[in-house]
Amino acid sequence: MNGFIILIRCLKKLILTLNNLIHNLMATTKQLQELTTQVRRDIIRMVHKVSSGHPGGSLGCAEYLVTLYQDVMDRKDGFDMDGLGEDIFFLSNGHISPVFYSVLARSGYFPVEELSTFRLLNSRLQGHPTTHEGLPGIRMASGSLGQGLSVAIGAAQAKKINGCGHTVFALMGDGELQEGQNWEAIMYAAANNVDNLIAAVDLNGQQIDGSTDTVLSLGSVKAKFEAFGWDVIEVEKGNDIESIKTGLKDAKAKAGNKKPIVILLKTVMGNGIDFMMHTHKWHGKAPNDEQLAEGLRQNPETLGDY
Amino acid sequence: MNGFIILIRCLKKLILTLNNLIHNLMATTKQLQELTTQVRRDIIRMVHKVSSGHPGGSLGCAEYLVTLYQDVMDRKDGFDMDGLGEDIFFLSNGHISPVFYSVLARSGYFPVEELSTFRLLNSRLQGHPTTHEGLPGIRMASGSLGQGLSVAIGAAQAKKINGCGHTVFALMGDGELQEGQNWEAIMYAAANNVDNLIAAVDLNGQQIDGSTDTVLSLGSVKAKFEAFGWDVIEVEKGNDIESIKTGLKDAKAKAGNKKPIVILLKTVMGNGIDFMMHTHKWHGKAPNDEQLAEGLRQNPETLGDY
Amino acid sequence: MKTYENTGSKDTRSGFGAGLTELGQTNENVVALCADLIGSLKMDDFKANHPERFFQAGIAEANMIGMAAGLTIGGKIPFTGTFANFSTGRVYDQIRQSVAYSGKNVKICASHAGLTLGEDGATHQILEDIGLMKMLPGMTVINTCDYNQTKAATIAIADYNGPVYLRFGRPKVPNFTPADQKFEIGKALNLTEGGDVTIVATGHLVWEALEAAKTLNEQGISAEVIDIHTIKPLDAKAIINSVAKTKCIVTAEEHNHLGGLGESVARVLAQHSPTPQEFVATNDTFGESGTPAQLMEKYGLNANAIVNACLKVLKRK
Amino acid sequence: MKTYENTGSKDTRSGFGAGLTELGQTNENVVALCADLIGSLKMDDFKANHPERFFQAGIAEANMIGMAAGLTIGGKIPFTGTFANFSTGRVYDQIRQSVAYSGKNVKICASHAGLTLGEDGATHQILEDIGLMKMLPGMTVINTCDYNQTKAATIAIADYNGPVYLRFGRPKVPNFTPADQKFEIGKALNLTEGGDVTIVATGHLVWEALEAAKTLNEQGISAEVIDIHTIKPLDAKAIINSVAKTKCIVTAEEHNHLGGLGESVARVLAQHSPTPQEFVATNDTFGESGTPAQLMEKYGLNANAIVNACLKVLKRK
Ligand SMILES: Cc1ncc(C[n+]2csc(CCOP(=O)(O)OP(=O)(O)O)c2C)c(N)n1
Ligand SMILES: Cc1ncc(C[n+]2csc(CCOP(=O)(O)OP(=O)(O)O)c2C)c(N)n1
Ligand SMILES: [Mg+2]
Ligand SMILES: [Mg+2]
Repeated sequence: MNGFIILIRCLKKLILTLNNLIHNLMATTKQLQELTTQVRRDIIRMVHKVSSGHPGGSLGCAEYLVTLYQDVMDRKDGFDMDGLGEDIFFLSNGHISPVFYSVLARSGYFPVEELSTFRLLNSRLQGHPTTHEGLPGIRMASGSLGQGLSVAIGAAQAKKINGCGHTVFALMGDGELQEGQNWEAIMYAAANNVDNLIAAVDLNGQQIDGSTDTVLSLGSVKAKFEAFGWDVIEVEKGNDIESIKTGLKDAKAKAGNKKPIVILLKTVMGNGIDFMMHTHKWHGKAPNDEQLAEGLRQNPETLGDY
Repeated sequence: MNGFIILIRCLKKLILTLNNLIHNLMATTKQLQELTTQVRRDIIRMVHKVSSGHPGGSLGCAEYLVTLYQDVMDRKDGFDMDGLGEDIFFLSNGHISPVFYSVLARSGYFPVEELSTFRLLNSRLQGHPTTHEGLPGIRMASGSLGQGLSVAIGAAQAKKINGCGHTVFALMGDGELQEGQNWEAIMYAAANNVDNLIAAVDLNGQQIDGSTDTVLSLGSVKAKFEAFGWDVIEVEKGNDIESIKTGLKDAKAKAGNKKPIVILLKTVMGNGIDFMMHTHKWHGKAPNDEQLAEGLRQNPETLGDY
Repeated sequence: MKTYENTGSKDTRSGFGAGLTELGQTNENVVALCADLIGSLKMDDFKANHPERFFQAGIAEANMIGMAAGLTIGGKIPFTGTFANFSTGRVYDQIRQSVAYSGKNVKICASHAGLTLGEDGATHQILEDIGLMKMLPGMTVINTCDYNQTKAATIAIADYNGPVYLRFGRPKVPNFTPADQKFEIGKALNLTEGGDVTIVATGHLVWEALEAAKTLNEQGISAEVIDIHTIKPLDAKAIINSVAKTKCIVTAEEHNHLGGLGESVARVLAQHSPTPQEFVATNDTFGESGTPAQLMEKYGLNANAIVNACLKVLKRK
Repeated sequence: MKTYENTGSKDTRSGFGAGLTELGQTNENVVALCADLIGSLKMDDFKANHPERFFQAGIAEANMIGMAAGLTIGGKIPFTGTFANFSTGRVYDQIRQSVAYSGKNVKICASHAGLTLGEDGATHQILEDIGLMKMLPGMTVINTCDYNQTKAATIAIADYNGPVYLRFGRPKVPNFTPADQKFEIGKALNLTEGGDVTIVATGHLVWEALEAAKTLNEQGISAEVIDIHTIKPLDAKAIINSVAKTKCIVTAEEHNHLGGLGESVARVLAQHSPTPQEFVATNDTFGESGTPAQLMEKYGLNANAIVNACLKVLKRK
């Protein structure tokens, strides 16, 4: 029994090392695409199992998070809370935890099998991401919307004081931009030249009660960020890895120029599973058995299910 | 003794009626100017007496509130909370209560002598305006910044449901725009065509710790409101009654066109008392005896001190 | 011992929805606001029937509370709807100034309160909202126990003039109070008479208290179960009268033991008749993901926990 | 009876300022944030000495709390400063998620707490902040009584790893605790020994409790005054030990009687040794404008009120 546990531990370590290896090699678009397909499988399998959770936004952000973690962020091995000497990421729209967990696991932060504990009692994979259960990869709790950008700004300023030249990334939802705290943060970052921060907005045009236009129109998000003094980068194809790469490259090039940077990522909610696409209805609904099977059919296993 | 009280009551009634008369006649700019001078006296006498309160912003907004109450707003006699069938006003930056109280008293809402109770125990004239003590003219408490615009929007929507064609006015500070709740309200009003609302921002460029530029730069307030879908009217001379009249006329003309309207009122903090002007230092400081005397000297009695 | 029958489990939030639908027809001054959670709050019907009286605030709870306060100016009776966390902690200062201190007739209606919202986890599981709202002068705080009571309370608060916090939940729980009840704000309901121990329960824990009373009864212990749907104003008399008889008390709430019903009861008794008390409540901890039943079990918030608390407090008489 | 000397009245917020100034020199990880109230919070010195470690958040308290949480990531120890109302009620959900639940090492420092901020009136006079903060799991809640204690507490909390709420005030009050004290979080201080009645006081009311004890002493009543600067974690043992002797207790706080120190004490005693208790606190009401002394008198928060409460509770033994 004990030997078995040790074996499993060794295997987990091996997986971690392999995953780190993957991340350390410059990833090809094809590799990223394969990982994305696997991440999609992870997402729908996770939410299906517990019949709860948020597949829509998760699927829409899969390419972005995969590209960020596997191709763009300069990350250390292992995990510490301070994240000095590396790029760090904050997820403000915590409900898309499935994609976050999948990408973290597949980037080596914790064993991929742990994805099967999502939203179960005593799991480290809470409904919304948290530091409370000590899951590596998570630096703040989110779930109550609107708080992540402020935290990211604080972390970015800590990096400056610490003389750490790395970048802080943050992701928010578009509906989430209705929260006033974001605009406090947006105003602050511009007034204080927080230029080691690259925020992104998941501009999928959907929230819980319908499209953002029908719920509470955001108008031009670009015009708003520009009026607030930010550098805006638009990624029209937010589910296309090449476009994301270009957008993130642009963003990194603009960093350090006294202005905070935001990427407006036009994504499709539910991307990659045809019947989930383009509708708010899959914001927070889990697929049933048939829907899961169909979703998996549309996204064949690439790197191995957990 | 009893007769004396009755006499005072009658005199108070008379003053109320006279004040209403003043308000009902179309006020000339000269009259408004005279009232403003008297309001300035009221403001500094009030804060001087209790050595507390906020003269700076109050003085800067004197012309605007005088013009609003005496020349622009269509007000009923008396006061009821609902304000149906009349224009109503909300003060969001409640710390400028001195100017609000003075203008309300001099517009007939309560006896002018009551100004002498400002900030004293058991007074209806609390440090920040409140409905809690039943002071006529006040429809909501303010003091904690950032809440007034939301309330004004709610009241504007009630007017619409009630088929009341009148207008809701609101005033906020510029520093106050740093509060995120304002941007929630600003986004909401545009998305929902709240076009029976005329908000104004006291753009004095000052807040407590310094100029808005040094504390937390607002950038272009005009660009921000426009990006949020509002009609913006700029009043460059926010302490000039003719300019204010023109601005408010413009604003009224634009009402009903599906867009919320904001007047950006460029004022001078501490206006009308030379040593108080252009500095945040008088945001919340009361004048001492000599400063009071000098302030009064610069603003001779026009309508009679309380 | 008087017993109660579950006439079919339902979620209390649906009781709210049903009450609101009825109010839509009977009281034209009632307006409703929601912050991007219409389905979760069961406000769909009201919205469909009265679009002109429905306001979608988007994900902007502070603005929603302010607008609700403003809508009272003009005679409206606004009902705001969002999750309990975003109805209270998110907007405490807005409620404080624009609603409570301004004395506005706003009904803050909060679903998904407590642990039983389940899988979403701690960020959504507020266990402090009763305490938050009870500390506000002038606020009425209600936590209903089943579908029927929630519906009745929803209708009753529209007739009461003043700020109200109405707390209800997500999971299906036994529905056992009368469908035709009239809800009296501030009036505790004695569900069972008993002489050995008083159980004062609120919300989802009322049914658990009844279950506990059954178990205790089998052990020869007679428990007096009080449904204290209104935490503020608290029916102190009902509590004092009961403990005059039983000499010990257990409070039960889906809430932190700090700041909630339990402490209100402890205060009243410390001032009138100090009495041994045990607290069935969470033990100053955040919640977590899990099914409602798992969480109630793990955090000690079910009939079993109430039975144990009663046995403990009985020994302390 | 042991007596205490006022070595010169000072405001507790200046004790905070002095502590922060010292921390600026001794602990390079300490950073400070303020929401447009530098002068009121006495943060000028820190700002002047360490501009690179000072963050002016403007009038945006929610963002300030979030930034403070973020600054801990990278090893900083952020001290946020604004009025007590805007430090708690305004930002409850932000503190809850980004600080308390995330376990971040943020020190929320709040001035102008309670009625004694005076003329600004009720919108600024929070009487619920102790309750708000004590309900958050993992939060330490401290309310200091004078300048020296506030300074010592400010320095002590920098060495403690975890979220802290530090509450202090605006008016000048007697300074009577030792200048060279070491502040121990969670440790109640027995200021006087007494056998007749226990007075547990916090913040500005500690001095009033000492004055009350003198008056009682003249009447032949010996009061045990406990300075309970830490409301959470509460030193339950100190309280239980004292009432074991005195058999009755008065709690005194500049706070609503709902949700604050008084209820925490009532809970502890109801669970351990039910004891007659009287509450010196505001009576579920908003404050108003006035001088600090006028308000303490009108709302029953001074030595006189404590004496009366003691006389009352003594009769209830
Ligand atoms: C403060 C707060 N209010 C409300 C919610 C409930 N909620 C969770 S997700 C969501 C919609 C978010 O919309 P968006 O940011 O566009 O995310 P998407 O639906 O596109 O994934 C809402 C209202 C919340 N989690 N936090
Ligand atoms: C929510 C909140 N935060 C902080 C304060 C303290 N405060 C009162 S006035 C003020 C400055 C307001 O600036 P501005 O709106 O420009 O008004 P002005 O100084 O120009 O009168 C601040 C920070 C407050 N009253 N409310
Ligand atoms: Mg979206
Ligand atoms: Mg200003």
